[in-house]
Amino acid sequence: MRDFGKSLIRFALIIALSLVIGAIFIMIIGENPISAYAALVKGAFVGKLNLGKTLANFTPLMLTALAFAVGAKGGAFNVGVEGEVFLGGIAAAYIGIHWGFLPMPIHLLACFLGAMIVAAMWAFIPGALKAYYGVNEVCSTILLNYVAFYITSYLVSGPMSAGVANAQSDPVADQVKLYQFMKPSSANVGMFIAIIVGIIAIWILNKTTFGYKIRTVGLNASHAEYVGINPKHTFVKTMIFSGVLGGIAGCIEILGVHGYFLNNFAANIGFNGMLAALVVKNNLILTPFMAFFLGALKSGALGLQQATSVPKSIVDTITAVFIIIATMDLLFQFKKKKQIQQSDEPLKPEASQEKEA
Amino acid sequence: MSSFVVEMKGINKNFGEVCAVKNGHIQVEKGEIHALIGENGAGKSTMMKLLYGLFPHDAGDIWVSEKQIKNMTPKRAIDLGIGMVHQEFMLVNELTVLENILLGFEPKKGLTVDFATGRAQVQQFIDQYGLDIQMDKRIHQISVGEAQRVEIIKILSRGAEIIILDEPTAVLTPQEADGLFEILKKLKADGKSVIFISHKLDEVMKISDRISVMRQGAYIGTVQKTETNPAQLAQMMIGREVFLNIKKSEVNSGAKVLDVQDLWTSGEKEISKIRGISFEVHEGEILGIAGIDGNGQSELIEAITGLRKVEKGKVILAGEAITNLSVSNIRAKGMTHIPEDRNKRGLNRALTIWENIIATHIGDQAFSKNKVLSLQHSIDYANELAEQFDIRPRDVTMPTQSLSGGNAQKVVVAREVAMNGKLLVASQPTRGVDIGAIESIRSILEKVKEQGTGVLLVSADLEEILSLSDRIIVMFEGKISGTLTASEATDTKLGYLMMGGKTEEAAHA
Amino acid sequence: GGSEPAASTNEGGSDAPAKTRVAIVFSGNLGDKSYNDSCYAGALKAQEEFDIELKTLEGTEAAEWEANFLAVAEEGYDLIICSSSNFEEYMKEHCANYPDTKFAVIDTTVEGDNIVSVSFAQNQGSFLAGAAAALFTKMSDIEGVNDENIIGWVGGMDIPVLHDFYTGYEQGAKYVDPDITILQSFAGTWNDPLKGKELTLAQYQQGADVVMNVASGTGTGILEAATEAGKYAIGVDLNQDGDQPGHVLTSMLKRVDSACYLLIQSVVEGTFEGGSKQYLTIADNGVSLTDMSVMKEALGDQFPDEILTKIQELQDKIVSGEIVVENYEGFGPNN
Amino acid sequence: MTFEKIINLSLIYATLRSATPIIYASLCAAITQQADILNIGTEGIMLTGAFTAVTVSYLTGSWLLAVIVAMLAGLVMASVIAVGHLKYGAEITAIGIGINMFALAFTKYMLNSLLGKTGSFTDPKIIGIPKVHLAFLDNSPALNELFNNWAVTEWFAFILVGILTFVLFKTVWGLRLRAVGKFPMAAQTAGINVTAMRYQALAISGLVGGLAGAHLSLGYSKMFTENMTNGRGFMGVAAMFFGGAHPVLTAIGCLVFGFADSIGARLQAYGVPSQFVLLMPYVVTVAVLAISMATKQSREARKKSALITTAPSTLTEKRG
Ligand SMILES: Nc1ncnc2c1ncn2[C@@H]1O[C@H](COP(=O)(O)OP(=O)(O)OP(=O)(O)O)[C@@H](O)[C@H]1O
Ligand SMILES: Nc1ncnc2c1ncn2[C@@H]1O[C@H](COP(=O)(O)OP(=O)(O)OP(=O)(O)O)[C@@H](O)[C@H]1O
Ligand SMILES: [Mg+2]
Ligand SMILES: [Mg+2]
Repeated sequence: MRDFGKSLIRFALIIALSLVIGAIFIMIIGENPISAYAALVKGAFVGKLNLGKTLANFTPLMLTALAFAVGAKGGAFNVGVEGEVFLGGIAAAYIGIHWGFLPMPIHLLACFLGAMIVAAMWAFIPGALKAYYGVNEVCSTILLNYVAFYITSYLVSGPMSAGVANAQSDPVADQVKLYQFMKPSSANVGMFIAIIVGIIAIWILNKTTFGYKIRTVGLNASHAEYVGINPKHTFVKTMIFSGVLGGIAGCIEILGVHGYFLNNFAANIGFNGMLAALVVKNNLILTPFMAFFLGALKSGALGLQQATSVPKSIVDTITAVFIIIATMDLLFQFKKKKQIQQSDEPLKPEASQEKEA
Repeated sequence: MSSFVVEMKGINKNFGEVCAVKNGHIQVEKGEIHALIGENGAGKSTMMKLLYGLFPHDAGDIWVSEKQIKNMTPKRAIDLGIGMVHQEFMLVNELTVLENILLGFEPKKGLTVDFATGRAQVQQFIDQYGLDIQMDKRIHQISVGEAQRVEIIKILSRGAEIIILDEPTAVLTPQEADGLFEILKKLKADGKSVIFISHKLDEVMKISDRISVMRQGAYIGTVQKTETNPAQLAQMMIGREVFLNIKKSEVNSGAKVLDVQDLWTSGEKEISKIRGISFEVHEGEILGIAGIDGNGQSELIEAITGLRKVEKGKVILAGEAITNLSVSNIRAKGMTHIPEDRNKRGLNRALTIWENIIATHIGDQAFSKNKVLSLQHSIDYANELAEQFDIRPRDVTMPTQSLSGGNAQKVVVAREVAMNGKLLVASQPTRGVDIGAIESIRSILEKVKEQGTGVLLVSADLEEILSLSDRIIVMFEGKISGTLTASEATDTKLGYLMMGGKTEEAAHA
Repeated sequence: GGSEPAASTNEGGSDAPAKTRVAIVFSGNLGDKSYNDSCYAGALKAQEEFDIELKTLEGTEAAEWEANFLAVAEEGYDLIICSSSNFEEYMKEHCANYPDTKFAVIDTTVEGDNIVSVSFAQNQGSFLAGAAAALFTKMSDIEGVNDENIIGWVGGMDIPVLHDFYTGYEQGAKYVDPDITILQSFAGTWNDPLKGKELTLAQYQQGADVVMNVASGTGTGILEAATEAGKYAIGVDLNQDGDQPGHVLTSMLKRVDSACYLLIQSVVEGTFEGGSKQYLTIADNGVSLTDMSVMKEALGDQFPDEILTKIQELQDKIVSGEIVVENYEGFGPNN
Repeated sequence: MTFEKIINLSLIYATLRSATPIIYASLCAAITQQADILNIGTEGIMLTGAFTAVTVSYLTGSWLLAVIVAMLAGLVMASVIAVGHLKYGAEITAIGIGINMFALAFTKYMLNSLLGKTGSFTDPKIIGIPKVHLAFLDNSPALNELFNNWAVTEWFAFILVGILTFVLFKTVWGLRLRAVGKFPMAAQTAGINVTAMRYQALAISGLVGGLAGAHLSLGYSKMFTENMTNGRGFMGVAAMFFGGAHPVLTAIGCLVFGFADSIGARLQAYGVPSQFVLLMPYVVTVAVLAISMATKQSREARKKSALITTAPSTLTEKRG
């Protein structure tokens, strides 16, 4: 509990520091930082539209962040969540458009399953390449993201094109569209699905034998092998698990937000999710909160752009400064510093350098 | 003021909550071999790391050559003539032996490393002390004994006058250990001071001049070698009497439990490839495998336990062929295994004691219903084992990385022994653990055997092999160089076979 | 419909007649030196003349487009100009909820009482560009022009509207020379000039000497490639003739700027006609080629004046209906 | 479609040309990787360098000064990563992504406020990195086509591969850096200041990243565009992993990609669906990597096999 309070204070200080730096930028361009920040907060939380935007941003980010974090627990640095979102999305769109003959609940389920399966198959590729040939997954997933993007891009400007001015698919059947509960924002019931999926994912990781295997392999693969857990299989399964989460994110975006597959819709969803997970060092419990924070920051930034004449580039700069400062764990680590000073009292007060033991 | 080359007074060191050293002392005279002994986790390594400046100490004074040193760093320590061979070798696997030796003190030719000069310098020390090493091999290609020699040359070439050796003999054969002692004597003769950490009391008695004892982070006392005996030392270390030489029970061997037939398997090095090995282990028997590290023992064990692909031949466990089955399958058929490296294989250091204990049970109904872990049952079970095997501290929710070596090893032993398998493969079961733990682990193995389980024991410690095994096979360059019964085996015979000699000749040795 | 007092959406209290408030939402960033900039230029011109309040919102991702669009809709602007077809779906979904706001969309058609849709016959403009390229590639006495009849075309993303451009370009080129070879590439992105440059250089390598740019931000690189390789390019949307002087043969103007200006004017003057759609053709001056004056200056005497006359001739034929320029599926006056 | 229009000499130069920016980026990532630091911030460092180079070149008319200042700008960005990661415990990839976001937004802001432009900036006053004209090649059409008129930085990319290989594997600093990357504790016990080495690696990485950006905006082109790196920094990171952080292998990875990319640029003109052509270089690179890893694996397996004796003499001799 005390720790929680400490980290809250730390977080508040980080925000304060970021705000000060941001304020300097804003004052340089001759705007009033107070009203700018008011616009930022308003843009993130005030009113149905703004709050809805934040929630709509949060939904896919939480899933992609968990997708990355789950991979990381199993020892995978999976940059490929973005590709999984794209392919999950296109699968959901295809089923949503063409399988309208199914009754509604089954049709909806089919969309989700299709997205999960396709995304899982996609994540299987780098997983298997790493497990069986030692191909570095950072390398393969960075490259495969482009492939996923071009595949979907081809589909929606070719075979699946709606024939309108944009590269996009036909709309999915109305029955599978997810109800948007904060109109006009696109926050939709997918958020609750995402939260449930997130809870299940965290539960799987912490409470099941599968999760145990993932964590064991991620922490020490040769130990895993020795106790009879096949690290290669588990690594591949971890990637598949990660892919499933990415696929669900894509499915929710398609069914809940857009209603059709829009070319390049997931640009940065995967990356920002990865960021959310990394900032909290893949802590599964903190990851959703970080995703929410990033989601709010994003809609707040839009609000700032909309309500003031602060240019978007400044808004984005401030956002980036926020993130950079938020990554720095040891900033404002008063507790630790004090302890060192105390214990070093009789001797030198030089900062500790006990890094690795 | 002090007249010692090294004096540490009132040293305290905490790692977070863990108190590693409290009120630690040591005083080393010039030109002596000073042994530092204590149980696992007594704080010996920590004391020495503080002396070497690897991390700052919380309280106390350090004097080196009559100068008080504050802000010690490794660089500073080296400049002061301190050299340390760490318990875990500080050698970079991917670099060559020569590169490792020169690292940090490279002779330069312009910007580049002057390897020629470096090589010549190193050769000087090789010649002076008769340390045989191959400078162009990479670390992962050389044996542990050789790696140790590399470490010693490394610190000598940096001009060390005060030499710290942290458990140098844990990984050596008796012959290699004797070689090391010769070197230490030469160093002493050259006026260098040596701090020598060991768990082996006979070694300590053999080599040291004075002995300091630590227990649970605290300094207990210093004695002259000539005024003490192993029993007293053990008492100082542990606080009670110990009995290392357990009585070997009668061989009561039954059916074949392991049958290895003409086994061939790959090797990390040319001499560790297994090329056609056959032997049997019976119920209620301990079969010891002796041999110099790196002659294929690790590969053989991996092949038997499913961790390495068998290229030719058969492994039969209690009548069932287990050749190239998956590890989980082999374990399901009754194989249990204490691996040689507890940190790499045996434990998941970041996980808790209970999570490590159930690692081999997660498929069992009792531990996971429908693939959901049963937390309460797992913890209960772990607590039970902790009690039974005396794992200290008795808190199974502690991460294993905060356990001392001996207790960490007990976690592995407990998990494997409690499986009640048909065969227990025990590889270096007491490496680097203190005598208290050695005592208990050896008696556990003895008990396992009495229950009728077959035990395959691999150890570089000949004393261990001799005191536990009913039969002994000796490995040399991936083959069996000889098989002996317990009654006919002696140190010298084994030593001879370990160097590749034939059995008949060994008989005459 | 008459002019609705803009004040109705403002907070009351002020006596002075409120300014007309106009918002433009972009799918992309300003500074593309083409489509978006053109739109913005028209708005600026209107701002100068009519004393309006102007707000522009940029966004690079779909989520931002929708959010920006909704934000200005909620804010109650008098006129919201959606700069591209990317806003089509959001307009279909939301415009009806803001009956007091006037919407306009460019490059696509959206039905609605408060919406004006403006599209361009880019195929007609491209027809002329294709014809110009086909004529120019024959002028092998001009430096950098070889004797092969090959021309090129580099697009941004492979999306339908670009195929409408290409259809016209191909038809125009083949009208001049049925045997001509046309190289077509897509960069797959709107904002990677270096990729555009590489693709263009590849086309030059393969014998093209004039390459048309339809690639927004990516196009900067296409034009740069022309200078670097000593070859020629054709600009798009805005007059890009001066960007790489002497290497941009002409530009196909798509008068988004005047469309934008006219839309604002219609609201200020109360002539905004909700529900209407406009298809601006060559005849309306919605699309055209530049007068090639920059090129003429650069080439001096070498400049082939016959190109200008030929282009004029073709333009007249299109206006008169003698030449019917085809559309890509889904485009044209009836879409 | 004529074969010689696709595969010809110009393809080789096109390959080198489109690979060069990625080679620089991958070297930027490789240096830190040798110290076991994954520099995802390559993209941002590079973008900052690109912007700085164009600005300085435009303002001063000196390409050399521009390149130097760009490298310093890269250094500044890398320093932020270094301090954040090494002093304040930031997750290295997280702060790297943060730097990328910052660079993207901040260069856009500076473009606007400093140069008064939006989107992109081209100007005749920007002095590009000069091209090297080797007069003696003029008479040989093939060599002329291949080697003439490379930008200085295109030549230098290959020189830099050599320099870094030398630095990493021959110099004192390189030896220490690799030790730090592989086993920091061992380096520390050898008296090496591990943290200082990591700072240095990031600093040099920043300089190289800045140079990468300068090449992009002054060598490969003569302009600055928002987000002009467009993923090239990430490709560099991928290539670094491709080559296991060895400069030469890493550069080979870039060339594989560049080659497939250049072939694609030529194929597309003949009506192959653009997306397939555009995704080809990525697939080819993954495939090449997978195949080379698989061969390496089987080679190593063979080396370890007991059934195949690689050095029969040592065994039999000793036994005899
Ligand atoms: N090396 C192998 N080659 C082929 N199949 C294998 C191999 N190892 C295991 N399998 C089989 O693959 C399946 C999955 O392997 P895994 O070891 O993960 O089993 P599991 O314990 O059932 O895993 P989970 O709990 O995730 O279902 C099992 O049916 C197992 O028998
Ligand atoms: N870096 C560290 N972080 C946390 N605890 C540590 C660290 N290093 C040592 N300890 C703890 O400090 C205590 C003393 O450890 P130390 O390594 O000095 O023991 P030791 O006497 O060398 O034991 P052994 O004989 O097993 O090597 C142990 O409880 C150990 O777990
Ligand atoms: Mg120790
Ligand atoms: Mg021609």
